Amino acid sequence: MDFNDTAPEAEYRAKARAWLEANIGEYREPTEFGRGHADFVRHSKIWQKKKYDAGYTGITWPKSMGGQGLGPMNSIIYNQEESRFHAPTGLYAIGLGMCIPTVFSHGTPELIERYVAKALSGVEVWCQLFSEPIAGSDLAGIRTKAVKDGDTWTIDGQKVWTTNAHLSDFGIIVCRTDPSKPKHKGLTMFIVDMHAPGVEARPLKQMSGGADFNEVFFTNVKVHDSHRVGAEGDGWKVALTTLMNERLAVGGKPSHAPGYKTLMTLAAGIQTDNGPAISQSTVRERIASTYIADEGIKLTQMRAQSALSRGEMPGPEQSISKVVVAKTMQDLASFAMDLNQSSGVVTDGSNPELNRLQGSYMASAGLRIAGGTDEILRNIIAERVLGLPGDMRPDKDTPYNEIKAM
Amino acid sequence: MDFNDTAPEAEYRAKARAWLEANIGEYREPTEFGRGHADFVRHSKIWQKKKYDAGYTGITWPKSMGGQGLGPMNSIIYNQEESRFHAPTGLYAIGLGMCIPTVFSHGTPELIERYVAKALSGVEVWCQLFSEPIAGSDLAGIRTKAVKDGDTWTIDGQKVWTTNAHLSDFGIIVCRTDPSKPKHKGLTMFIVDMHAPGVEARPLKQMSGGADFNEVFFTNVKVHDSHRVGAEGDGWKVALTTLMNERLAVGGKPSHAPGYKTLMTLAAGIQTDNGPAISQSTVRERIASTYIADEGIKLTQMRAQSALSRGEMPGPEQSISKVVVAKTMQDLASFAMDLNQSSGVVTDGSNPELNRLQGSYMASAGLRIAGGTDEILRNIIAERVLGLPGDMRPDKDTPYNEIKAM
Amino acid sequence: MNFDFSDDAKTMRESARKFLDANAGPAIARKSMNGTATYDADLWKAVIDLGWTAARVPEEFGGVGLTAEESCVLAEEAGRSLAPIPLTSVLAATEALLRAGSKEQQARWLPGIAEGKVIACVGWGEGNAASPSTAALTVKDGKASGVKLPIADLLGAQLAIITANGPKGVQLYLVDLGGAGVKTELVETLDLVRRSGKLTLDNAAVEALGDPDAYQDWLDRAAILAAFEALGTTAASMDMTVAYAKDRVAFGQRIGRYQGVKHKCADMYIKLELARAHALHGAWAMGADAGELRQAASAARVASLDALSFTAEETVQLHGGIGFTWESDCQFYYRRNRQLASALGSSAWWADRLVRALERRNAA
Amino acid sequence: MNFDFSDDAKTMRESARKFLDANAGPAIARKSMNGTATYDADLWKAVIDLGWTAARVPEEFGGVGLTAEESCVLAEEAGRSLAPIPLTSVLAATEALLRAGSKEQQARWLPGIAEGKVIACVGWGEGNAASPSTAALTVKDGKASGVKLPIADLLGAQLAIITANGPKGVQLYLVDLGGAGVKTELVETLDLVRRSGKLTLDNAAVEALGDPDAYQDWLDRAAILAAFEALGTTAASMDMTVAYAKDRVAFGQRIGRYQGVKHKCADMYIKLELARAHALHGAWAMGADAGELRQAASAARVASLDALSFTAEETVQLHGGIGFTWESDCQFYYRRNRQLASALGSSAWWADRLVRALERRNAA
Repeated sequence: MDFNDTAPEAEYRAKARAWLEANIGEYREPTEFGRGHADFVRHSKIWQKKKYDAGYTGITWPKSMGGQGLGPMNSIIYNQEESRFHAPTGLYAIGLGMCIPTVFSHGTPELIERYVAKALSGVEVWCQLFSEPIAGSDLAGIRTKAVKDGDTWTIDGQKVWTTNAHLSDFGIIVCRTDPSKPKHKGLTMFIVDMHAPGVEARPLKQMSGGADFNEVFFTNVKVHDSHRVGAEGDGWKVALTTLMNERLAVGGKPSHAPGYKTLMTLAAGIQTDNGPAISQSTVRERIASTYIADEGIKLTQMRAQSALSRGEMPGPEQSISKVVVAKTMQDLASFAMDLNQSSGVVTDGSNPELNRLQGSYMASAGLRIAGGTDEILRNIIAERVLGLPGDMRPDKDTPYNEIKAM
Repeated sequence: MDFNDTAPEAEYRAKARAWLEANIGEYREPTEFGRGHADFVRHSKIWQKKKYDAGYTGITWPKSMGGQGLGPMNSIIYNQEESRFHAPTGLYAIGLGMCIPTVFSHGTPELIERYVAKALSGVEVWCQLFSEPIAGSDLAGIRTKAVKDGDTWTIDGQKVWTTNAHLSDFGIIVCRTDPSKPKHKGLTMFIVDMHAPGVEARPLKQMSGGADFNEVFFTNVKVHDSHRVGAEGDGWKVALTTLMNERLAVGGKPSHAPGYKTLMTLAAGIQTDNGPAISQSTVRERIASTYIADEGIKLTQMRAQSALSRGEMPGPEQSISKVVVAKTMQDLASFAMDLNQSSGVVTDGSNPELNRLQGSYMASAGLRIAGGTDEILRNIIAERVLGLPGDMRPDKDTPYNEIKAM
Repeated sequence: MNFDFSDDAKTMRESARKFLDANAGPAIARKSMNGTATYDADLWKAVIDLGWTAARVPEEFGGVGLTAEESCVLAEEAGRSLAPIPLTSVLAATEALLRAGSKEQQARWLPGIAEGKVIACVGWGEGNAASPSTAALTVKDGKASGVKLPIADLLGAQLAIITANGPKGVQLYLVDLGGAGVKTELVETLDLVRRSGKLTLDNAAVEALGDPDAYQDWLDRAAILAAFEALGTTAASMDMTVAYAKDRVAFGQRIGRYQGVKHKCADMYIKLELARAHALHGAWAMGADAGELRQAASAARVASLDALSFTAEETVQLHGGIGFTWESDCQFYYRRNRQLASALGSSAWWADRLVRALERRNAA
Repeated sequence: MNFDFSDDAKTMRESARKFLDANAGPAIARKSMNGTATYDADLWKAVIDLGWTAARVPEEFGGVGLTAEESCVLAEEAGRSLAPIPLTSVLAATEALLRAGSKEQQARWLPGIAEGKVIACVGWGEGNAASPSTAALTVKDGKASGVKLPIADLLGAQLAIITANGPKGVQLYLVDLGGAGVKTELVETLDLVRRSGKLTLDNAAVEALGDPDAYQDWLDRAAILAAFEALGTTAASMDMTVAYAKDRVAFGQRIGRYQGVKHKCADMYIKLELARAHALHGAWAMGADAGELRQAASAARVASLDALSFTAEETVQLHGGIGFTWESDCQFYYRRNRQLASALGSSAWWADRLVRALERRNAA
């Protein structure tokens, strides 16, 4: 048992590190531009092109798709090395992590030819248009419709929780094309031009104050049938490919989120009626439980990486990640605010450590929902890992347009 | 707002107390005989007859049934006063609390004439035969059948969790009389003679080591149709009367169960690496949370009693009682055993305070199940108090003999 | 036994609920979020006209002379409706003047409070992690310098009742906010509806209000009022969640059918009713000047914060994505939860106070 | 990176599981409940013949010389199967001799352990609330008087390794259970399968095993072995519950369809896998003599007890009434849970140890 690279891994790491050292430039230090800012887009495109030219994009993709044809450990190693710096990478996470793999798994050769390389080299930005106000956890309940007339589809409806919609050039969208079929059967996936007439992306303000997502409205938007991905009615099956990729991507603790060390620092500086906070057993137990959750998830990820390094499939234990991380963040933040007594609620910037925890308290409420709620994730663990039967699904076989909620 | 008796309540209390002081005799001190012991039955019968003669049984029952026709506060007051001593009363709790009220609500005048007074005066002991191995939470799923031939029913099947079955003279039993009807519809209630041929009660040993309950086997047991309670097929409706009475009876913390004071005493005598256990914030928070749970339930019961005292119906808040009490007992016991480090598991009798907690740890696992599991009780609170919809019941309208489990 | 509010208090509760249902609630709270006013002046005027600020003030000082029970139900309804008015601050301050004030001090301040001319607020935090047991701000020769932060409803108030370290120990002091050397400014907090302020004293005149014992006694009473406020907020948050669970459909079922949802709603109710029992115990102890006051107040505070934090967090959770949007009302409960948790000493501090009270009773 | 057991350890795990599935499990545990024997002699003989007691013993002392990883997987499988044999005691004692013993001490005891002629057990509790940091039993001039209680697997053992307060502080001592002044007797505990004993020393000869540092070092290793045992017990308890939830029907559905049931099963799995990650970290730290040993061991202990207690309690609960009967196997997990929780210091004590380790690392 060890935590060391194998010889080929070490070699790849050295190569990646050398390239990064030589090319990282101004991203050696934290950058000033925030997500969504125009500068962020410009910098992202430049950096992505640099990586593309050097062969550090699509590391695990087949060479026929413009990828490097390497294993998942190479990708992990490159990302580890890259994350030591502050390069702008988030713009492509959805497109290259979810959309384009769906296109090259289910798209026609023409679509692959047209879109994959441009996405990989960062010229075109992609988003994923699945969730709707009426269809969150129950994604197959979507209502946005696409109606065919000759070779042209017309899309009408609304999507929501779309990351980077306003910065994207294209999106993959799931629409209902046959409401007389049961809900999972009448769906079809398309590629939609986000600059087409009738597409409108509006930022969606979150309760935390930020606006990381969009609502996207589609009014009479035309899509040629050649931009269909997969067969008519196969949209759910195609979407599952995308979602499988999402489940792999979602999970770990957000980088820079406060953890047990934050609490140790904070508690060392606080006096209670019964002595320093750090000496209180309640505080010490909270430090311990936070360590166990956060470090446990890190170690669990290392178990998965070890399997990948051996060329095996990781076990299902990865599925516990998000549900542990999000609730731990919320509980830690709440506990830490309590420790600060009256000032726990003050957000005036005078206590940066506390302010990070307050931010974490707001963000964690969203993290417990995004990418599968705590409840949905527990269902997934119980059903897919432990093999328990699914919830009753009274609407499963009913035509979509005849479903009555029970 | 006050915690005082009204004038009539105070008068009744004084009368009851005077009678008890004059008659309590040897039960002033704790008694030696355990539940189920023959001595216990003999003592119980003598004490019940004494109460009956003095007018302290059936306090809230109509006078026409041999009761006193008084309000619930009179009953509560008498019980409060009686519980200051150690009189043997448990033998009649089920019969007079659940069975006989069902008989006088749904039985024929002949049945009432025959059974009620003998039960009230303690001559005959009753048990309640509802649960089956296959039908616990889902009580309407019972399988024990009763088949009619002329005026005689023949009962075959098995009941379980029957308190005092081996000490009882009669029982009320729910049987399936028409398996072609949906599960709630084909049931009928009977009075069964527990000494009849074919009735066999076997003690059911619990994991805690005790045997407070029985399994009861019915083999070709004959019951005359005159001993039917309610109409054929109305068994579920009749059983609900019984269960409503059960819900009122179940709930509070078992008397003499360890509570926050036990933990305070224990913690005062234990040293940890960081000083006396009682000084540790984790211990103090556990004392606080136990106080909040246990005293909160007591205060909630007082809210209900206050409503009764005003002649009003108590609110639904009583329904939280058992689910709070049972889990609090389990958690307190577990915490206290931990505090004792290595000796937490030792049951050799050298530490009576700890031994009570260990006993509570075993008993609480049963208390979380008996009379409605934590899960069923949460369903009841959510559905009946908060008005949320019920779980899906795919078998609700299916004939019993065609039900397939999903 | 009559362990319940008096008929008068129940009548007051019904009429307050009816008025606030019509005139407050999340929509009114949302209006206050973006305004520059520190409270809703129209609503506050209406509340004064209804006599709520006068309810607890004795008749000799121009009030109605009602009991602590009426203050408790008003606090609960203010919490339920998220009303952006300084009502609970005024109720707590009134209680301080009643418990700790001299006749002269009462005569000076209570008539103005009753009439609605004086808004009074309460401050003990000092912007660090001070506990309610301590105060860095020290009074010498009737003058004080230092900072109290955050103080809910400070902006717009005329009177602040603060804790400070005086010659006899930590106790309450009166600060006339119009006096010399007194500065008030708005301070940002997680709660965007109920605004808090920073009070800076620069050799400002302060006046002792009672003694350290009176402070402790008042603190218990203030905790009971705060517990009722938290109960009201919890109930509103739970009600909104239950209504949503009855309505929202996923996978062909109303989500309230799923035990994952319904058991959480049941837990909200369980925690709420436990807290309500202790708060009611506190209301009785306040009225009866009972020896159980300390333990009832501590238990009410801990239980009500437990109910509120669980309910506010799971309210967002059970609403799913929509609950995390700015437009959803969930955020009001999520943010207010932190405001109430920090306003009068943390749950942990009160749990310790509860055990101290139990220890004292055991020793007695 | 290869953060996983070696192929050898995995092979050992598979064969141990296969053997114990066939030869141990709840039915065998039940047989031991009512017997007078303190362990199942047939099963123990088979285990010795399979070489499990020799696995970790170096070749020079008649063993196979395998690594700590093999001890970890054996402990896990012993826990999973509830095997009524003193295997985990012997593994922990072996580790003590390896870490703290002189060559002479190793030569004296390890060959017998390898061959199965010596059963060794481990005791630190003293029948009061002593923590692993302290010991009332004091050694002077190589002699000790006092009591150690409870000691799992004491009856039938030839060697006990106990903690006692020596001239240098608390450390390990060897006690030859055949020696003069040594008395052993059975003591009742909640665990009816794994029997514990009371060791009474009356001016008995004891022999120092290493020093206080070696004791601390060993304690971490013993905690890691115990964590694997707890993981195994947890997994068995969870598996039984999941199987029941797939089978049992209520209200027309298999109960595993209800989120009230399935989410609890998911929580069992979550806690189990978190604990497994830390235990594996511990197994690595044991093998690598890594500086992270203390924190890995502490985290593994706390996480594994959290997983076990939750799972054991909810195993009874989700089985409903049947789970509370004597005939059900649920009680084995419920009772063993308390045995493992008490055997080597409480979860709270280890949480504190974890934070001390983190503080030391931060200071460094």
